[in-house]
Amino acid sequence: MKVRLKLFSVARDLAGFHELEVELEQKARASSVLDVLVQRNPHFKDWKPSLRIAVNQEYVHADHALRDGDEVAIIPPVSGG
Amino acid sequence: MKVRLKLFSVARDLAGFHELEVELEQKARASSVLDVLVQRNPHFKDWKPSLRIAVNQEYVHADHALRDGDEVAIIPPVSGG
Amino acid sequence: MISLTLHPIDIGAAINQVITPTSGGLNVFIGTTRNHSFAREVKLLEYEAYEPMALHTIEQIEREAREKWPIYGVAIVHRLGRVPVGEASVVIAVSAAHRNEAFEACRFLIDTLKREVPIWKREHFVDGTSEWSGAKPAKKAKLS
Amino acid sequence: MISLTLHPIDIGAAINQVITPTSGGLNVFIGTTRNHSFAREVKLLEYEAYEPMALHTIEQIEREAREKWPIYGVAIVHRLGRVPVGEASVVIAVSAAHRNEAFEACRFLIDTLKREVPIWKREHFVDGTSEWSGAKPAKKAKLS
Repeated sequence: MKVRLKLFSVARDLAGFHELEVELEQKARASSVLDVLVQRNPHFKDWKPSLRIAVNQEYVHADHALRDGDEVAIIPPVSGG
Repeated sequence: MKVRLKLFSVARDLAGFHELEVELEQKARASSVLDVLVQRNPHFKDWKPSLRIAVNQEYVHADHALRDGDEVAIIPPVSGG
Repeated sequence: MISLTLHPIDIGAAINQVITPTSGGLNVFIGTTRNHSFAREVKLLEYEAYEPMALHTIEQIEREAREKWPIYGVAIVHRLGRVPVGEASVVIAVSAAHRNEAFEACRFLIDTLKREVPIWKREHFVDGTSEWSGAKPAKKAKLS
Repeated sequence: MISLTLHPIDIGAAINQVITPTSGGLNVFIGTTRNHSFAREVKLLEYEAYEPMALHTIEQIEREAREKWPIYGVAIVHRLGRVPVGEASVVIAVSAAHRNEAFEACRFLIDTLKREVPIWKREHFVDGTSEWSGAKPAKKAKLS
């Protein structure tokens, strides 16, 4: 399946891109996109514990099952306000 | 001695005046002005427990010693804000 | 900035007064006239003050707040006279480096103002009657 | 009223939006850019958001606040892009019948916004450098 990956703030800087269409295996979980990012840049491994994942604009747990066409966002620690 | 008495809000309505120069005995206490008011209008007796007294614009206790020329204000329960 | 005014309060001006380059958070309390009081319809509120003592007491509570919290700017403006429904009777604005101090100091200031500052509110009801807010004698007085 | 804007926030408009004839108290929190961060001199802050999710998350926390407290009007405006020292990055205004609810709901809204809403702040320092606020990896990453 394909998901649309969106990165923000420090995650975008680390990855070097803001948006990317990613091909994942069937039965992929939210955490699968983090594995993809770690493969592309090993530094993501150190950030993993502080990154949250949102699917279709809702926070999800790492084991949330992804579906084809989902919008998956990597949310580094927020600092609005 | 003479003090300048000021009344506000419900105390003024009850007394029928806003300001009055009052002649008091030597060694008068802040509570003495309440006695004067009760003499003029017995209804003041029921209000006594909820009235505070300020001398020269500072809250004082009932036994505060007055001095000639003091400005003595009767402060009913406040309701600003 | 502490003031009593017979005119509508310029809320924006009070807020701008307290923003400093060192402040990161600002808390503002605004008291407005509402259209009811204990199920009775209110037309307007009318405030009177023992003015010099009110100013002096507000200065004291501002000083007290500054002793308790590291706050920067403080603006306290109270309106006197008639205040129609929907208009502000009091504005308190406090700035601090962080929001916690701004919130706590602002809350302290309005709570203390309402308890200590010699200002009184007369409620004018839609039915044409009016009375001093909360004015009840300790024992029930037979007011003529 | 919930909005994200690239322009200076009209604080007065946000406040006026939440005053209703039934409200007696209004609490407002305003976050402003301050000129230092951990002893470093700040020139400006730059905010970016995951905009649709930010709006959606702000709506959720407003709903949550309304479930917890009987509040009337709520305005939440967050500025994006560059915010110079002394200007507002966020304004939250809440009205209620009584001040306690207004204070508590406003505090809840800013605390929850800061924890949950996908908005990020980049600090631009006077020395010309810049960094994402509070961005540190769990283990120290060797960022090239």
